[in-house]
Amino acid sequence: MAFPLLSWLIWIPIFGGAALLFLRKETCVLWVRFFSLCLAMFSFGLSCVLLIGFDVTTSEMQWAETIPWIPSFQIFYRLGVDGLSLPLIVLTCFTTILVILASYRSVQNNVADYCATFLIMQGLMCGVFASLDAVLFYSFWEAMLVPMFLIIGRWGGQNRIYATMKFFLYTFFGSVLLLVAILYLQMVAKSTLGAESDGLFNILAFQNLALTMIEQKWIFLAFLIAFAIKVPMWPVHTWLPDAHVEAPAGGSVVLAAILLKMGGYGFLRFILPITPDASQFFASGIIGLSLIAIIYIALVAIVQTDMKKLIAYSSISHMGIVTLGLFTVFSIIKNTENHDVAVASMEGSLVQMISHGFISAALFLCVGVLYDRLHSRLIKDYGGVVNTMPIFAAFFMLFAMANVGLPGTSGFVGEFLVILSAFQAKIWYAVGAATLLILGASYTLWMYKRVIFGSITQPAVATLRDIQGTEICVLLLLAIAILWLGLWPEPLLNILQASTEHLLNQMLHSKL
Amino acid sequence: MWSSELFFVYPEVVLTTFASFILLLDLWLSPKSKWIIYTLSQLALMATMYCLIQLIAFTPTIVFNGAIILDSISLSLKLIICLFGSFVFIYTRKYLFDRQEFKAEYFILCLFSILGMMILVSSYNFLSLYLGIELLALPLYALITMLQGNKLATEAAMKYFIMGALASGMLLYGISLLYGVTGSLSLIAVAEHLSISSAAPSLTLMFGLIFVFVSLAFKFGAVPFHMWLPDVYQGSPIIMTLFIGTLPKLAAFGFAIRMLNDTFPSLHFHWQPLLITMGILSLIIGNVVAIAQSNLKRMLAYSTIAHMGFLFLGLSLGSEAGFIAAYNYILIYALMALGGFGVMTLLSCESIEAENIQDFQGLSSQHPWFAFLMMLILLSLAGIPPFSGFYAKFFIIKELIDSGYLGLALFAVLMTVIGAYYYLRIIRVMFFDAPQGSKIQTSLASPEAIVLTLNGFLLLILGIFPAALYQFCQVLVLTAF
Amino acid sequence: MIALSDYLTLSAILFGIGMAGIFINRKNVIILLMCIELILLAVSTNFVAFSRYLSDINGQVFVLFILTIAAAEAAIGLAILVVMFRQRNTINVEELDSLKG
Amino acid sequence: MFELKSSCLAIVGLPLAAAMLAGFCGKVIGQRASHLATTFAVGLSFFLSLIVIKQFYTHEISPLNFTLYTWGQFGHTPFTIGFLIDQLTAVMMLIVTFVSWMVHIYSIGYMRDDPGYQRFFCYISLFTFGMLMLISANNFLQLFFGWEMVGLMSYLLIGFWFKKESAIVANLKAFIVNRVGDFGFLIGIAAVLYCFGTLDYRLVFEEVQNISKVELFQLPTGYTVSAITFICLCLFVGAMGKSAQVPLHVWLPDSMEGPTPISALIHAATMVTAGVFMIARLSPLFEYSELALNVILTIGTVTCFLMGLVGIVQNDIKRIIAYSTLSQLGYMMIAMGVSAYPIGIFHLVTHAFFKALLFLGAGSIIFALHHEQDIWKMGNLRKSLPITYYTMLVGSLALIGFPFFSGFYSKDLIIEAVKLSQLPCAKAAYYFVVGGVYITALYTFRLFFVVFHLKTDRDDIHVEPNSWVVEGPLVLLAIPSLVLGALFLRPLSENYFAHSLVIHPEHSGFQELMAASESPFFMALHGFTSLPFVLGLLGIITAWIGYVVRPKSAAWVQRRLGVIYYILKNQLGFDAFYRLVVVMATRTLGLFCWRWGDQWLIDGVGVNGTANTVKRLSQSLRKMQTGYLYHYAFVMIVGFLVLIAWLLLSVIV
Repeated sequence: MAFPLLSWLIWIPIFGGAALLFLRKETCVLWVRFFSLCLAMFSFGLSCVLLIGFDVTTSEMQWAETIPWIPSFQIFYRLGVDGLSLPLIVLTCFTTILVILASYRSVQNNVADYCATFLIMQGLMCGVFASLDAVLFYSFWEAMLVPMFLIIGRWGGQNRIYATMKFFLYTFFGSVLLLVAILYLQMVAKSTLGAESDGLFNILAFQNLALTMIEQKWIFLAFLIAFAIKVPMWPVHTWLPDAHVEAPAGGSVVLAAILLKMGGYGFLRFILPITPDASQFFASGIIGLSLIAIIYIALVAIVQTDMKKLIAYSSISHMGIVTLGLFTVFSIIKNTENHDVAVASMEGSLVQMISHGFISAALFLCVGVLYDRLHSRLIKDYGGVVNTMPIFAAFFMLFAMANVGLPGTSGFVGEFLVILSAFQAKIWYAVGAATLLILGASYTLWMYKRVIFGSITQPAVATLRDIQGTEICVLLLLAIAILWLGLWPEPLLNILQASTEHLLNQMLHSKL
Repeated sequence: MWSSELFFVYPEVVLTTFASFILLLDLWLSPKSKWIIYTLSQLALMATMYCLIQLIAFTPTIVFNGAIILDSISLSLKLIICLFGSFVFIYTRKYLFDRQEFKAEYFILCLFSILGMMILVSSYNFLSLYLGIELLALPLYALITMLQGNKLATEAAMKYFIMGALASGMLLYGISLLYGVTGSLSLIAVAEHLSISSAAPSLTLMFGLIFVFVSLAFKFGAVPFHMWLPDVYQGSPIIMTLFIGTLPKLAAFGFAIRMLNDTFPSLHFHWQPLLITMGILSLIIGNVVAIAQSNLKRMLAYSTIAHMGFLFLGLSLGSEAGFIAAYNYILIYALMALGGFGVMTLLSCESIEAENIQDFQGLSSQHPWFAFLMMLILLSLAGIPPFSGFYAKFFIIKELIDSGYLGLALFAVLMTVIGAYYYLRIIRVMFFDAPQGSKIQTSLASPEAIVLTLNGFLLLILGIFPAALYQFCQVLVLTAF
Repeated sequence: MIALSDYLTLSAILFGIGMAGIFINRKNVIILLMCIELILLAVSTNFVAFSRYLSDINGQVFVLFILTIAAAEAAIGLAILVVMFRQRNTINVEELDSLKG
Repeated sequence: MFELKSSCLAIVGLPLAAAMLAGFCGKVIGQRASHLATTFAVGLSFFLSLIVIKQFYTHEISPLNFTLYTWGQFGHTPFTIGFLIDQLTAVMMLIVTFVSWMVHIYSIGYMRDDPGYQRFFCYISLFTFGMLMLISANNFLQLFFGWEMVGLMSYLLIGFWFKKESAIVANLKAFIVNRVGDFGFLIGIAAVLYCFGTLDYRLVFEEVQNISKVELFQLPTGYTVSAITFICLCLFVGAMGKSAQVPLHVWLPDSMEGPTPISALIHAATMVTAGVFMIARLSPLFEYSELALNVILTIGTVTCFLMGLVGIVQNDIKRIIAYSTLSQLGYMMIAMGVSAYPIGIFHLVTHAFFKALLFLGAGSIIFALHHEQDIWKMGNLRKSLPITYYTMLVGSLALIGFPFFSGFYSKDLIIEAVKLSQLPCAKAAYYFVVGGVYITALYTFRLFFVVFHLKTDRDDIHVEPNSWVVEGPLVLLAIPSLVLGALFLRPLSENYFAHSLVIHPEHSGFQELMAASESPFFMALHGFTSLPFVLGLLGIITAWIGYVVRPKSAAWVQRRLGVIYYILKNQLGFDAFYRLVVVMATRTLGLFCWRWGDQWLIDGVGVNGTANTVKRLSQSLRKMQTGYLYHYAFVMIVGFLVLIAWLLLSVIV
């Protein structure tokens, strides 16, 4: 068997994080930070190895590992990556580095716990993206709630209890339906493949399972609730603003950058290939919800007075593009029979996911930088920050523009691809999605104006010190990522290509 | 000598001897050497376990004219009861030693209760079954009252006693009816009678069945026979809650297997809806009412009810797979309850009984390790992977779905969501709230802390490798049936 | 000749009275103990009657055990009662409601 | 050996490199190095563009279309970053680099004491880069890239003085209004991709004939929209945003809050003409949509006329010039509408110079008067700022289209082209266009007279002399404003743009015009007899009388036409409409969605409602646990009875 790289990616951070829990003395804070940074960097290095060794020409699972886990039920510890999960894994590892770096300034108490929780969460999230067994997937999926729950609850703001409870229960509610759906699929698999088949909980085997329309519809709905909550789609999005507002900066970063992507990933891995006919049946509904998310949520974002809430709503709005891109595919095929466009649409969604990971992370870190200094997230408490923090303002501007979807930043790529292909489905889809161009600019830049521009009106702002050291480092890393992805997304698109095409074939292959 | 049938109840004999010896010894021991009582009690359990292990090779055997059965289920349950009993003793040691007057009766009566459990799980006729149940219960009534002697404990004991007596009265009435219909007290005879008569079971038999099931449900604390449970859990001293919350459930599981699998398998069609109904009601009442509790013991009592509801859903399938899942479930549940009450026991000391949720405020900053263990346990109780509590639930839900009870499975998982709320509330209190009140001194190097750590991590390890326990249960159930 | 059904009816009535007594009585704990004894007696009647009817000795053996355990139970019950009385100066069932909710 | 590809890359890349240098290392290398680097880079770009255009003119090189790298792929369709260098691009490059260069030089003096000196140079260099990207794109993606890039730089530069509340309001407004345009533009690009399957200009232009008859969709009324019309209209919405056509013009006057060099560079000479350039560049598409051309013509006419009117009543020197820019952009759009692309580009070119000149002149006045912008607080500056006076005069005359000045040639050709156009709207448009000449003259010379000639009683105007870096560019810009028209006419008549601009034979009526206007001299002479000249002269005279001879008469007219004055003063109510209706509606809707949709319905009723229901249920269920033994026993017995009843029922049934 080949080197178990994926297992390393999952377990090294988890064990490392667990080990950190024992370094609780206040005196070893520096060591803790250093050690956790090393761990995060090492994981990122591993993910880069994954990236380099990745064969972009095939949609097969790579770096696959299979070990029996619960043999009585044919449940396996089964890992593998393809073009859909690889970028997300890299993103996860990248984000953890940022979070650890960003905590250098912002987190001063319980540092060991903080870093450990994030590292453990990193491992679990990699597990979500790498697992190919449904039970394994579910285990990682759920387990990941716990560290996030603790992060929001322990290091969060005023109303953190409500927020973290809401977050946990909301998502937990969705995931139990996922569990039932998985078990139902397993039952179907058992009757078609036989009880001894090793594919009873294999996600890839689920994808080839014949299902009747009625089954597909119910499974679709169960999956949909689970993943829609995570994405989050309108109208099950209300946990996100609360969670974001209360979470510490690092928590918000991971939440926005990766957790939400797990929802999108669920769509790719479960809903679309497993229930293609139901997806087609419900596609217009999902598109409707996506468009509502884009427009309605953007409108809501405009009137926010809390920076984090605003960015949180903006996240929801941008994730609307992701779901839109995934579900316009059916319409595109029906309309044009052009597979290229459909592939582009899905790639657009995926790029949007990755790019949103960078951008929202960056924006939340920016708010975190401000919050560390003034301990306020309210827009009205700032104003004229550029006078005291010019470097920060420059970074913030870049990220704000990326959020607006300016060409040359990563935010543009996904939106561009999705809108272009949505047009081929129905003009109104594209028109609806493109309103984000206007509304997104409105809320982002209006916030930017009120926070950064202007003369100093609050005395506290005059005392601000500009970012330095680790903060610059973190924001610089993100800036590079955002610009690179915006100026030259082709390598990413190349990685996605084969797997997306494969997914498209699965989606278009009726199971009836 | 080994050819004697007595050999097969050798563990019980050893345990009885030890218990009686300790009872006598206690009279002569000075208060300073009370540790001997503890050591001897542990030794008694060790010896019993040793003897039990010796018997593994002899399963299955039916002795004493069919009164006692020694199969893989009963043997394994006995072993686990003794093992968990030993855990319980370890957890309670400090609690008892710290008090002014050391109550040796705790160990003695607990040993007798364990004896009752052992008899219960290996009983193969109604007489031994009844004796086991009574032997299990009677010492507990006494213990609850005498340990602390406060008003609540007495009230709890009284309620437990009256309800327990009522339940055993109903069991007896049921047994008498079954005896009247079948002419035998042997479980196997009843089963044979039922399988032979092709016609619909007689009314009397049905009455008998219901009476027996009521007492079974009572032992588990399933709705609507759960009323005693919250009061008893809350009113009892924590070390008694620890004991009542864990071991009798295992014994009750043995009781359930005897009834469902050995006695009434042919009436599955009739008793299945009963179990499902009770399971559903338990899930609702347990989960929903737990939300409103401010006393942790009471909350865990309701949580117990909810868990029993889950267990009943597993048992209701009546299939081997269902029993395997249920067995797995009860083992993990007992382990979780042991850990949960164990943490509470360890945090309780001379003056403070850590039982209100407020008492746990800010535990993470005072006792991070205990808070962490408690979190593991609570997450496991809530059924979050990768803790074993999840896989226990998972197997039951899987069996439900495989048997076509999709709606039931859906209902069960949705109830889990409600359940998650109150477990999380404890985690929240421990981790997110600022500490209040005095700091409790507990050393991490003490044996009880080490065992508790083992207990907590076992939940995690069994979650990461759920196959081990499942296969263990599978082997046991399959060889027994 | 008294038929089996008569015995069973008697025991059913006794059992019913016992049960009813437990939840109708709202005053005295001692009455509860008595009701429990009544239930056990009803069961014993049943067993003896069946035993006689079936010509099987097991039923009567069972009754002996029941009697023994009933004695033990009564002892424990009364002991708890005594403790309760000492603590509360009452044995009123209605006042036994500190644990609830 | 002249290598077009590498020189093109150099032209585009130099400003970027310089901007990077000034942006990242500005603090390190200091002010002097920053402005030297950027000015030198842009200057070099200018000279390279000069070589390019010369070689095009002498036919030494042919147009070049090459791909730099593949940006990404759309399915299997590659999206590339690539350059198309042809005559049109060369001309645009020349203007952009030249004006930019002038502005760079000018800014060295103008921005002298500004704390954001390096930042400023970084921005304008970066802007130059973006503009060059825009004009040299060979596909829609890169066009959009440049389009947004210049939008961003415009945003940053308008808000350059970020402490000024009005500036940061203006830049936000500019960006968002531009985004409305971009919205249409993006949809247009999507439509292009849908219809043509590619974003490459060359492939699109090759395909356009096959697509011209395709119907995209049917409106509910039964009217079908042809694909080409849809594309063109959407793209034109983009152009309306960037080139500030009514009703998306509102940002341009406000953008004058930025530093004056910016107003000259971005909001007069280059960026705002991007929309015009885009239409010209995409002329092969627009030529196939009669409807789109009519719309362009109409919008252009409306902008041209109305904005000129508004310009008459403004008092801020820069705002007057801004409205004049709007009006002139209207002229360019009109030219596009009547398919007179070469003429439109011609006007673009001449306008770039004289308008940049006017702005820089205004800047020099403002600078000299310590950032005073109200024309009524100026007056009689003729003596104190002689160079500014004369260069402004050149600019003003060019603007009103006085014969021999550059503006004359381009504007006169536009008016003639409208006259010759066969479009249904052209007849009406003609009157407005001609009328516009009078208005142009009126507001231009109102400004001119008030600033330079109006006698003031005040002595407190302290005028600070300007340095050579400020005045040098004025002179350098005045020269082309004077002569460029005449110079440009020749290549125009020789069909210099034949390769780049496509004109449908049906729309090519004006081409004879160009052929006829071979001699600039005679054309100018002829111009003295034309109606526009008369009207222009009339405008000057009106201004002379109203503001110099009898200053009170203007006030009198203002009183008599109170309502009209009020409307004009308030920019025809566009701002008020957007502020009160659009913005308020959006915010109200947002608040409604948030308070009622999210907080009340989803969270309140849905999420917390469920949680509260469970809690209430919990409270009521817990009351069942009364604590009374007899209730416990009762429940147990009832439970037992229910089970019995159920079982009996099941047995019986």
